[in-house]
Amino acid sequence: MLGLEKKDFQLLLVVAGLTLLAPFILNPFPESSGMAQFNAGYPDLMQRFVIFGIFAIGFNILFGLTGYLSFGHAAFLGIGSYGAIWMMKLISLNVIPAIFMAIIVAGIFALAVGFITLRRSGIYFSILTLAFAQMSYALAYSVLTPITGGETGLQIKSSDSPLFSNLEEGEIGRANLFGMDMRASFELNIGDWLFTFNAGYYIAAIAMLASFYLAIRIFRSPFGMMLRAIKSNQTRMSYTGLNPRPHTLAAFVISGMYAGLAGGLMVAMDTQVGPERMFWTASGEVVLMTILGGVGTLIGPVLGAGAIKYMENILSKINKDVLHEWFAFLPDGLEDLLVTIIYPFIGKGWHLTLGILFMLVVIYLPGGLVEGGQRIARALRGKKANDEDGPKASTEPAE
Amino acid sequence: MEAIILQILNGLDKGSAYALIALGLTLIFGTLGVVNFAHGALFMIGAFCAVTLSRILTLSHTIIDETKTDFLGNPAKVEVPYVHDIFGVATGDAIIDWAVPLSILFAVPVMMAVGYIMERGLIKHFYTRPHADQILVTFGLAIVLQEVIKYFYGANPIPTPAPQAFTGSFDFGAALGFDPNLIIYPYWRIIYFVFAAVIIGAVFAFLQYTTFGMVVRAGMADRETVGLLGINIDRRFTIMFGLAAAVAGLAGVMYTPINSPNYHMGMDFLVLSFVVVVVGGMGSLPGAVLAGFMLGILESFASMREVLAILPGLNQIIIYLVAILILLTRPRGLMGRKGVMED
Amino acid sequence: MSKSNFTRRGLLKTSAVTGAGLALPTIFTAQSAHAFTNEPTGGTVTLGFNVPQTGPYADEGADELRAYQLAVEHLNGGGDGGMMNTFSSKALQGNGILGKKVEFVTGDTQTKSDAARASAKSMIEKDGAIMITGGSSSGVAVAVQALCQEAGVIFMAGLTHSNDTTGKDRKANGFRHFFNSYMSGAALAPVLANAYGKDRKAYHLTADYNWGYTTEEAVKASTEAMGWETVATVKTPLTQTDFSSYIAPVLQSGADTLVLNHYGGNMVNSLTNAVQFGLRDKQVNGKDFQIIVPLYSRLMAKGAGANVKGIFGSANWHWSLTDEGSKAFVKSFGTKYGFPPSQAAHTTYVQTLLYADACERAGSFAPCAVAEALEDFEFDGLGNGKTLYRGADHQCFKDVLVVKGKENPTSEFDLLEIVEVTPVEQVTYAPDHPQMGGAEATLGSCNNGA
Amino acid sequence: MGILEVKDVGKRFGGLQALSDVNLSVKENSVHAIIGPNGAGKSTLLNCLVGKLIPDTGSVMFDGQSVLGRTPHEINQMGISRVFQTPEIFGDLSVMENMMIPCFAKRDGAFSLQAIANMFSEKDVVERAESMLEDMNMADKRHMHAASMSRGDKRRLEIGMCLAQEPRLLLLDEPTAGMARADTNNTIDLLKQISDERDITIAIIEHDMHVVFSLAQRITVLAQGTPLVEDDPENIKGHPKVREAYLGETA
Repeated sequence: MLGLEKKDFQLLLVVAGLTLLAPFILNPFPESSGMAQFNAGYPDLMQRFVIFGIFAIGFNILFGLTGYLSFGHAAFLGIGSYGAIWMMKLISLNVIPAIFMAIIVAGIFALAVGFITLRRSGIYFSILTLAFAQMSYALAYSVLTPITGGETGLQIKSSDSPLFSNLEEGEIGRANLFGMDMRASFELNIGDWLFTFNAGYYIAAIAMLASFYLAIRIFRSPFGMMLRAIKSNQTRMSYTGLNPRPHTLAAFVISGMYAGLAGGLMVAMDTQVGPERMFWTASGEVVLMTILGGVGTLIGPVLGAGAIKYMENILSKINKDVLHEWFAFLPDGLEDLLVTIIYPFIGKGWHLTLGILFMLVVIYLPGGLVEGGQRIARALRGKKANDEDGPKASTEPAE
Repeated sequence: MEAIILQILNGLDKGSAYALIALGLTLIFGTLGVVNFAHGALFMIGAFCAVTLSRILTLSHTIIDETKTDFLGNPAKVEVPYVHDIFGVATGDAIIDWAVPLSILFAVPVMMAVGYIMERGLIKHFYTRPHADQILVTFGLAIVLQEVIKYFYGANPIPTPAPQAFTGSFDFGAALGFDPNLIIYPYWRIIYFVFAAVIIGAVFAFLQYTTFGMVVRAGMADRETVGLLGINIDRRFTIMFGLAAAVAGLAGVMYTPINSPNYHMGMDFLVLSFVVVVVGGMGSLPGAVLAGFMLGILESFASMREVLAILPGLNQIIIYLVAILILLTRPRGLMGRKGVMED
Repeated sequence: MSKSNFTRRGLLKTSAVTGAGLALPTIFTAQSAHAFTNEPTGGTVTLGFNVPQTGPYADEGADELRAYQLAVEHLNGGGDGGMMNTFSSKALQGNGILGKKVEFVTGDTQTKSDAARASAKSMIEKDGAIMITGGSSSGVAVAVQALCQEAGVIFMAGLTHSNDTTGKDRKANGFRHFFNSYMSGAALAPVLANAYGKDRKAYHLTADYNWGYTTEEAVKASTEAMGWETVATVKTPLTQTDFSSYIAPVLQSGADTLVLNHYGGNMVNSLTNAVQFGLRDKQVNGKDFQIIVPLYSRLMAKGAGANVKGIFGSANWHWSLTDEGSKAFVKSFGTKYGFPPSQAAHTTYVQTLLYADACERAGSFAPCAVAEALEDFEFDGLGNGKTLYRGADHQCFKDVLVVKGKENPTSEFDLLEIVEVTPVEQVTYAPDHPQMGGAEATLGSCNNGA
Repeated sequence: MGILEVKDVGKRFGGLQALSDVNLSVKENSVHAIIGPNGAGKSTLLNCLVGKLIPDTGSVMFDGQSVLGRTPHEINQMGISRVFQTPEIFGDLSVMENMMIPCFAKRDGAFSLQAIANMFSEKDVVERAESMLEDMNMADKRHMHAASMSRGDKRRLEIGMCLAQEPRLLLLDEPTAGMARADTNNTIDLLKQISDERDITIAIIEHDMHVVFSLAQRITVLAQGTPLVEDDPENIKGHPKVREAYLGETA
């Protein structure tokens, strides 16, 4: 189906199902229960899940297949965002041209950066990409302020009147898709549950499904095979008459364009860009997402992105009062004790939980969350790992 | 001329901080083959050793002073450090004043212990794992360490001044025959530079002239062979990790009077020190030191307003720009060996 | 599991169809049931407190959060009422806002505009917050203010000092109580001229981003108007930690005054470095060398320790103020938490009260109605004397404090002393002042959202 | 005029003259062996032929075109394939994938955007790779993880990968080094079969005289970076200079 093998097609269907039904899946708890704090089915976070999913999928095409660890990928996301917002400010508030602009700008920048950085490999490549990203960040924050807005970034203002728009005087333009506002939502109230279906989310979700589909095609294609061959043995690659560098460069540019798409979608969903989107910690974040989920697997990066964004947005919002409410049914002493124990890990301590999670995953699940899932599935099936699984897992990227 | 001499001094000073951290990173990478993203955190913990010691020295009991009032109009509580009770006010104040230098004695065993626990408890299990795993697990550890420090000490920088005797600055200009006040340099920064030079020299001498060091150097070059010779290289590597942790920690202790320590100072230094290590060439100790000083000096020159007038924003990117240029002309950094972390 | 009324949806539930089965889908648009974004329909109203909880400004964020909690307590009739007793407007009854109990949600801005917007959006979309407030930097304030404008909720800025927030980036739904770079310059210049003379050569080190630019511009303009000469201005990267290479050449330039247009960690480090270099012991042009820090905060002073002694700067508010409002606030804050509040705490507390009061006076939570009630509102009793929330740019105009690092602090909170209270007239400017974005700057029209 | 002409090649590493005045002519469709004691410069010479090293002096012509200054993949695309001392294969890929890659390289060249577009039409490549695996008697191993095979199989796969490109010159660097006798004989048989059945020139660097004399039609002896003799195998066997070079080394 769609040029995919059965297993891959099933995976695509599962991902499509999860993505399209996300408003239900992410809001499992009734609104009035204390657990509602853990609901993630509101538009902004759902959008972030899929957007960072795209970013991580793209990063994985480079890192997972070729083994080249870019430590400056956030620069492409940021530059894509700047491209998109300028498109909206000047040309049209429609998100389609803005997103295309983001992909193109990021692609061109990736081509230039990749052309230079791919002369080196290993950690030397990582540091070169880091250097380019940090320079982009530092310049966007300071001397490029006229173009980037500096610290305060760029937003659409009432004084912006794009070429193709019919805004009234003083009206602040909004991102739309042929007139449909990205923030338009349809809310479904079932008993104590409330589900939000947001236009922007579904556009981003479709973009992610398309990206995911393309990623499967790349992974399974001879081109993907070439990239894995580069990771496996560059010497043999050269002595087989293949030039590794343009192959890697192509992967780098594709990966940069994925980042640009993510950046463009971020602007489409939320019309604002700031330079810290390009800071090295943002680049580090996508590395962490990919490794956390499972490098070289198809679904891993999406899971990793979801896990990190969930913690950042849900865990950080739990404060002491919320904890006290949760444990209010306990005797006072026990309640206070529990709150005291848990409090350092939530709210302002969410970084601590994140750090501990990384360590646990790397120590016990070197294959990331995907490996965790596989182990659970295997345990459920009651089957022991047979020998065949070992080499196969690394030959063919697992789902 | 004066401006240039001054910036060379600045560069040496900055460079010694970079070189010290890069040296520790390279020691760990070269001996253990581990990319330690938690190295910045060790630097930070070192700095907090100084904070902790000065907190210990200023441990106080409160007495109510009826003659004064606090901001709410209640009788004021006055904190009296125990050292005042024990040694008297003058000696007690002198001890508190000397908290930072005293912290060196305090930090060495603490850092060795931290290094030992880290190596035995965590790093040991990652020798054979891919570099990406090492980076992630040590990065996770760095986050955990800095959050723990933040939990106990807060996010705000904590002033940790040098002893009174070292405040003020030395007038190089007057000494060299220029007009006074043109080339001045703080005493503590001069001490920091000398300290860094001594540490760097000591590490090199240790590796060069002791049997232990020779074995470790051999292990750096070819771990398997040394293992085959029946030498317990692992135990030595543990000691090396402790040593590297101590170097990072001491660099942190001595840095506290220069900039008030805060919980994220390690992260701030981490990226820069990695750039330094890579520019120097992965695994090369002299390379790390050389690159540290070189980037320190270049950074200082790029911050001169005469330079910025021509190239605005150069100070923002100089280190990265130089790193790119060096890596493009010298594939493995200044003194890197072939095949180290190239795949 | 205990019941929580934290979310809007929880509130919605009360009006939702009871009984089993599928309720009819509802689409929220401006024309439907709700007149404006997150209109509270139950017995409570939710405010969103968006402060830095991680990153370098986490301590400042924690202090803001303390003040918010205190404000909520007072609004709901708890505690001693604090500034509600001294506030010139008596609309607040201590029974919540418009009879609805005040609840709040918190989020982490991380001092990054993306994260701050994500957190604010989650409060608006998930928790049904009707007002967002907080923040500890101008980048975040401008980003979140723009978001609130789009979403149709009110934004009550926390600590943001850049001119841009109510200058070129001003928004109809955003309000700032905190003072700004222009006011710092205008308040400082006469005091400096008085203390250090009119014949000074100043050397500026400026953080290389928007806030730094506006502060440098403001201080430069107002000191030059007093007769000072600006020898040089040098931009320093935000990520700089060691400022030695910027400070060392200062003496060579012939300058006798150093202005540090730095905030937070930058200021702590640059000031520490400058003092280390012994600049303050030097004599240049026959005058004692001086250092100036245009914007002070207590946490910065704490970070820089003894280095701040005798150094001039400006502040929005200080707990040692003796007006009735300030005293009442310091008393209730100090009683609850055991130490005096910072200026960030003060501004966030006041912003919450002002918002609640505006809702009461407007008789509505609708953002446009609240905005109208706040515009050109004159009040007193919240510290800083008589204050005007100017309608043209949504900036508060009030007295500004010129402060100095205290020589003999009695506690870790007693680091600054007030040198002069600069009257409001002296720091007032025209809404279309060139430093404020000129004639082009516009608030746009207010947005009720939904 | 041979297919490979090496003229006056010299190469110096610092103070060491690794090669000097090397002249060599490999006749088309022959099997030519290059032998010599350790350190004679055999591998250096090989590296000069495939573009890994650039000689300081002299010229290397392949089929009338100079190879000097070209990168390894360009030289490979001219028709020179190389088999390494330790088999260089794509260990993380399956055997079938290993075989497909040279087939792609043959079809689409070193790299082109067209090649990426072509990635959706792989049928002909798959067929070709399958038939190559048949030829190599490895069809049953096609789904195996290449790194998990025995050394002999790896060698066989590597040779198969080289042949899949239909090279005109196949360079082998000690192909039987470290192999058991049985594997060595298998390899000899395989190479014999290749040289008999295909239009191909084989140049082989070898230590093992058993291999050399089983295969070679012409032998060049290298010592201290210079060719001593070039002759037919039967003349080499008793050649005094050769004996001296080898005995000198062993003594």
